[in-house]
Amino acid sequence: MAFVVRFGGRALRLDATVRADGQATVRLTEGETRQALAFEVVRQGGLLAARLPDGRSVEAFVDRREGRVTVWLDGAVYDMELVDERWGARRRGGAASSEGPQTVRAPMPGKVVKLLVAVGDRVEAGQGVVVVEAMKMENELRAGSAGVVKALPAAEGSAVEAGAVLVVLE
Amino acid sequence: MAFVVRFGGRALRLDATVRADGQATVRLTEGETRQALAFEVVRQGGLLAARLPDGRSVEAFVDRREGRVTVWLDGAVYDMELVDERWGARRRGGAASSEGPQTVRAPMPGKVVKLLVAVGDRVEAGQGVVVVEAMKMENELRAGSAGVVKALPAAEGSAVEAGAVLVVLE
Amino acid sequence: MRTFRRILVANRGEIAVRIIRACRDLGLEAVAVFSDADRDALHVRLADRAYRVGPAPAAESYLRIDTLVATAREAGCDAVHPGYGFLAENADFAEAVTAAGLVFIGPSAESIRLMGDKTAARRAMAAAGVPTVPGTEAPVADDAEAEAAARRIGFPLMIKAAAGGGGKGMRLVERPEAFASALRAARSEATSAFGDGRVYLERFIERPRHVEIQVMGDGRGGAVHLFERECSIQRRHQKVIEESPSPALTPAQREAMGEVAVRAVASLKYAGAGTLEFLLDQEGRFYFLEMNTRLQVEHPVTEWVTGVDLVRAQIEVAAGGGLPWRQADLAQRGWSIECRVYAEDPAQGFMPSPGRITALRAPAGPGVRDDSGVYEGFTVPIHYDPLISKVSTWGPTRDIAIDRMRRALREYVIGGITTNIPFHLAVLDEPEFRAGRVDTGYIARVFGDRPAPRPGPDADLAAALAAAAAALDGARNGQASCASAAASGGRPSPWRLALRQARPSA
Amino acid sequence: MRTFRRILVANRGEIAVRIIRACRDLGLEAVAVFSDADRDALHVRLADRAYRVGPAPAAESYLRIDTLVATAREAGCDAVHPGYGFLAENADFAEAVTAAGLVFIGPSAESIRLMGDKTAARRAMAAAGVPTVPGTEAPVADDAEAEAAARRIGFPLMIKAAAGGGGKGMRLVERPEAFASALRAARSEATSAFGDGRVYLERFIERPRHVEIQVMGDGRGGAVHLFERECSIQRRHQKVIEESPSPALTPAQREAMGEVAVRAVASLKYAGAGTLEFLLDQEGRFYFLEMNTRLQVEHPVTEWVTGVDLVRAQIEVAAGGGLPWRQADLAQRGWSIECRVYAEDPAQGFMPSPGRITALRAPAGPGVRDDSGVYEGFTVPIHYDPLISKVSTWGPTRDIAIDRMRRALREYVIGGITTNIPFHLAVLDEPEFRAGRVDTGYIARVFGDRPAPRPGPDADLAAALAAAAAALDGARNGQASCASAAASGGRPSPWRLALRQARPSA
Repeated sequence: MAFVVRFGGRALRLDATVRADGQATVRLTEGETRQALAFEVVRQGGLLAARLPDGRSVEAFVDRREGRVTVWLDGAVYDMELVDERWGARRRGGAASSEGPQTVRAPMPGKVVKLLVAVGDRVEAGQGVVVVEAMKMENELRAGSAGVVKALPAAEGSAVEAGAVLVVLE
Repeated sequence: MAFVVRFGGRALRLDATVRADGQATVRLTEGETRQALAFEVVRQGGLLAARLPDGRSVEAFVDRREGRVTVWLDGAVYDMELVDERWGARRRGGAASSEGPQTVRAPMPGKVVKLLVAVGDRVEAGQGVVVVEAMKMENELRAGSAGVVKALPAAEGSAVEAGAVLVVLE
Repeated sequence: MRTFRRILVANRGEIAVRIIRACRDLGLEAVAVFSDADRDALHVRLADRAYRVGPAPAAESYLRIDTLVATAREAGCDAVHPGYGFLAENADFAEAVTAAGLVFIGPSAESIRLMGDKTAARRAMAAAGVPTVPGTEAPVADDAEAEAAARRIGFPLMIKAAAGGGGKGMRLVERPEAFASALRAARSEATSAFGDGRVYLERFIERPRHVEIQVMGDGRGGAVHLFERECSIQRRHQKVIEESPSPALTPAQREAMGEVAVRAVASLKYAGAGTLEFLLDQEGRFYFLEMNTRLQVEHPVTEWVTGVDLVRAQIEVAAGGGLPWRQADLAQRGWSIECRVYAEDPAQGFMPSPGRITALRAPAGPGVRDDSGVYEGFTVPIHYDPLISKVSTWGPTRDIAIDRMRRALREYVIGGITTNIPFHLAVLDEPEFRAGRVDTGYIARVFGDRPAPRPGPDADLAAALAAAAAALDGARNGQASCASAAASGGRPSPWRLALRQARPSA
Repeated sequence: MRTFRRILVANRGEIAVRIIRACRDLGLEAVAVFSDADRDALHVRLADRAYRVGPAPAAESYLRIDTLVATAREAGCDAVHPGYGFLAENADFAEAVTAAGLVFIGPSAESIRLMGDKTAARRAMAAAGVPTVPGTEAPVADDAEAEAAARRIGFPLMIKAAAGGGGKGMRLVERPEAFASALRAARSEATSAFGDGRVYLERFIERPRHVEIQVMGDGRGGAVHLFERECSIQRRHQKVIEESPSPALTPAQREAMGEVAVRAVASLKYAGAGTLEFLLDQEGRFYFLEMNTRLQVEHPVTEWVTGVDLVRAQIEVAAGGGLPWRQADLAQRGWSIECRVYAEDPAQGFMPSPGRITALRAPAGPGVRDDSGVYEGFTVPIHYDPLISKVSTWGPTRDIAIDRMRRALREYVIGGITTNIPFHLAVLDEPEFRAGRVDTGYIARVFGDRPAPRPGPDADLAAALAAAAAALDGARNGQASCASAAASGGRPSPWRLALRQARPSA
């Protein structure tokens, strides 16, 4: 059981075994650095409880969604990109590739409150392009990559479904 | 799906169907009396939520252990004996039959605090025969049926395992 | 005084649960309503009765006055509690409920209407002696009038276009010397932007706090206040953390604000619970913003420090029982703080994050209250406010209340959706917040509009635990697919999915 | 004053969780210990560190002084909190902790030892001016001395065999005329039962209440009290429901009891939290029973009404910080009640009912606190006290506190094991309890020793729901065994088992 995660500019290869009695050994490889962590682990529903050799006792919630692993641990959240270890390529999700037309889509049903760009505008990656109201809140959606606005299929004030294309960039 | 439950001196035959959309119909037969209850039902983990045609909304927890069905409903507990509908006989568990030697056993590991009867004593059904301390509490165990005490295998003060025979009646 | 028997709760989520609990405490039956998206919601499960009121969109269910009133009648209710949001400040709803012979648990339709018109509300409050932000109510006629008004209002002040919006024709003027040229610039900009050069003037409040006073009126001119709440921790005018008392108020200020609020509410013959929102400037002067004619989301902090049950009191007042307390009965004890737990991702600009809650453990123990609207296995619907719970804590001092909140939020496990709990913890640890030096611009200034999570101290351990979780799932998967499906509660394990997807590419 | 960094919690279950929460509030690390039966217990999960201390039997784990002290040293702790039960009132443990250079969070070994000897404790308390049950401390020498003692003590009184036990040689004497013959009978019975005819005399308290005073001493002669708790709702000397204030005390009695308790504690130079238990007779006179030199199970009701965190205060006093309050700082506000939720079956003589908790939903909302030691999926071990949670509620009045408790217990879902929640609800609804007219014989008198559950109003509906549950499981079973196993969380559904067993006999 080995895979690679990326977070905070780091890439970590993880290789884990868990014995039937709950004794886990995880080898972490980061560039030239290797370390091994050994701990006792028990899974209860979505929660993972672990006891480390120094007596430390932790509870974690481990969640995997859309190419990311999220670990909740003692009030902090560790969000990692899950990378296939052999290929080093993103498996799914994550930022879109930078070729061809890009789209900004409505993440959930809502209303287009404001278009922040016009067709023909040049936008930078991360620039806000449209404000959508959903779940009683206004949310600014940003461009995933730089480009030129090709189309704005949804007018201000219009209701949109989840996944509707709001901005097309090229 | 039909079975019989007994509780509070009543015997109720239950015949239930639940459609895929959660619409349940249960026919209750008690002697000559028949009634049908229809409701919407949804199961979430161990909990059952139901909405009745009159708008009433209830949550129940349904548990079946050792020949009994226990229904927790709005702070009240309904404890029913589960009876096979065709045979009308107890399927398992319940009170022991009244033939042959009867035993009173330790329900869990503990210590025999006090024997309330001596060998040769005549006891009535429901009479306390031995006090066992377990989980920091003293518990009086009672005879399941009337009889004469034949043996007291565990002495006062002795530690006993779960299931250990404490009193033999005949 | 009437006696209610059954109350319709015309709301959903945590506030519906809150009202149902108050009904139960009073021995009253609570009737829930639900849209198709809320068929299995917690408020439906806890209510005594529940009725469907329409499809998922609020406009077709929770906002349908006709359906709600018909449901209340069909269910045999005596009264309707609107909660907050939805129809809580809709005068037509209050009227429809009353017209149907039911009691609306809230103020009169007239009070709702008056306070719903922000200009009329400010005028009414000013007439009742409540300070408002100094300014010209109407656009200024000419330069001379403008200069005179500016002297009267004082600096810094804002020049705002009467036809305005979006910051155009708006000028902040710090000193009198700069006024004349700023006025010219604003007029010219307003003319070119809107074809209307008229402007009005308003005192500019620098780094204001949001401090509000909870009031309760008997509808006959009797009123009390239940002290203040500080709600300056906001993002885009959305409150995130509230507390009571306010760290900014002196006892004299508190008394002054309370007295002003009671006087205003009494003069309006206001009935039930309401809140006067104020801006508090850095010199401690306060200015009326608006009045909310309903229960406030953040009412638990007031309940903690006063020992009062505000929902119970609303019901008692609506039943005609008069106010349950005199002003002298009310006192503040200790400190309380509330964190609103939202299904949202602060790092994505606080984008809502609805979805299925796959793991849930709520905090508990001394001084902790959790007002939640969800349970493990519930899917937070995409159609409504993403508030899933309000955690409130109490302590004898502000520091202890905050320490307990840190403990409670560290205990809170919510799996399957992203929440703002880590963001709350970052605020609680931030020195300015700890010192109580906050204003309504605090979050934007200190955290920005897309606060990234703090780097945790245990990244390697977190990664190792993720690997162990994957290994555990993989081991189960290897043994028997049936056992593995069972172990994750019948849903295919996300880890197993990842592994399956990994194989073809391997 | 020292500053602690890390505290060993030498206990398990809900009280370990409670202490861990106090440590977190103070920013201290909490170190848990666990036996093999508690490997996955909640207190282990919430602690910062956790160490195994032995096999399941308490004598080999939680009662092992050597292992616990060695663990505290190994873990780098500064102090040890014993909780209640186990070693909390063991003077040797306090000594061993101190000898190891650690702070014992509790009174001195001397105080523990003195109060652990019930006769010495009564003598010390009497010397400090605390009323005790009138009686002869030693056996009476002859008839004349007995008659004189009886006149002094007053009637009704009890004659008790000095060598006694089990009620033998014991006589209740209601009137002076009956004394001589009762004395003869008791002596003769004692002689034949124990070979020892000596008896002593004691005032008989009819229908006493159990009222106790919470105290806190600084170890240097300073002390305060935190008012009373009424704990008369007991079965076989085991408290079941507690409240504060007591419905029986007048303000004058409360003050008198508090003063007496403070005087005694101050004279003992007692350190930390302790409780003086009293019997209160029907005339309002109180008599010292014993002193518990530790935190009481029922401390949450005191915390609710005083706003004090008793565990935090214990830690602060142990760190040498002195008492956190003067007597004048302490006041009672409102009313609080606690129900101890046990894994037990009242109908089977309160027989413990350990096992796996298959469903759990804890109550929440205003005025409700849940101190639980379990979680869904946890197996309540057979080796320890079956207390699984303490629910406490607060309200401005006793009635509101009780109403909130009813609401909370109706919300509480605990599946898989039998609990005493329905019994609690029956007590809460019982008129004498509601009126506050209770004494230590209340449960035995009103409910007997095997209280059967109240017949619920919804037996037909309950049966119908059971049938629907069976049908749902059956439907899943018919479709696919894999899906069905998943639906019940990986364990074979009990319903399916029933059906499978049914088939061969069908």
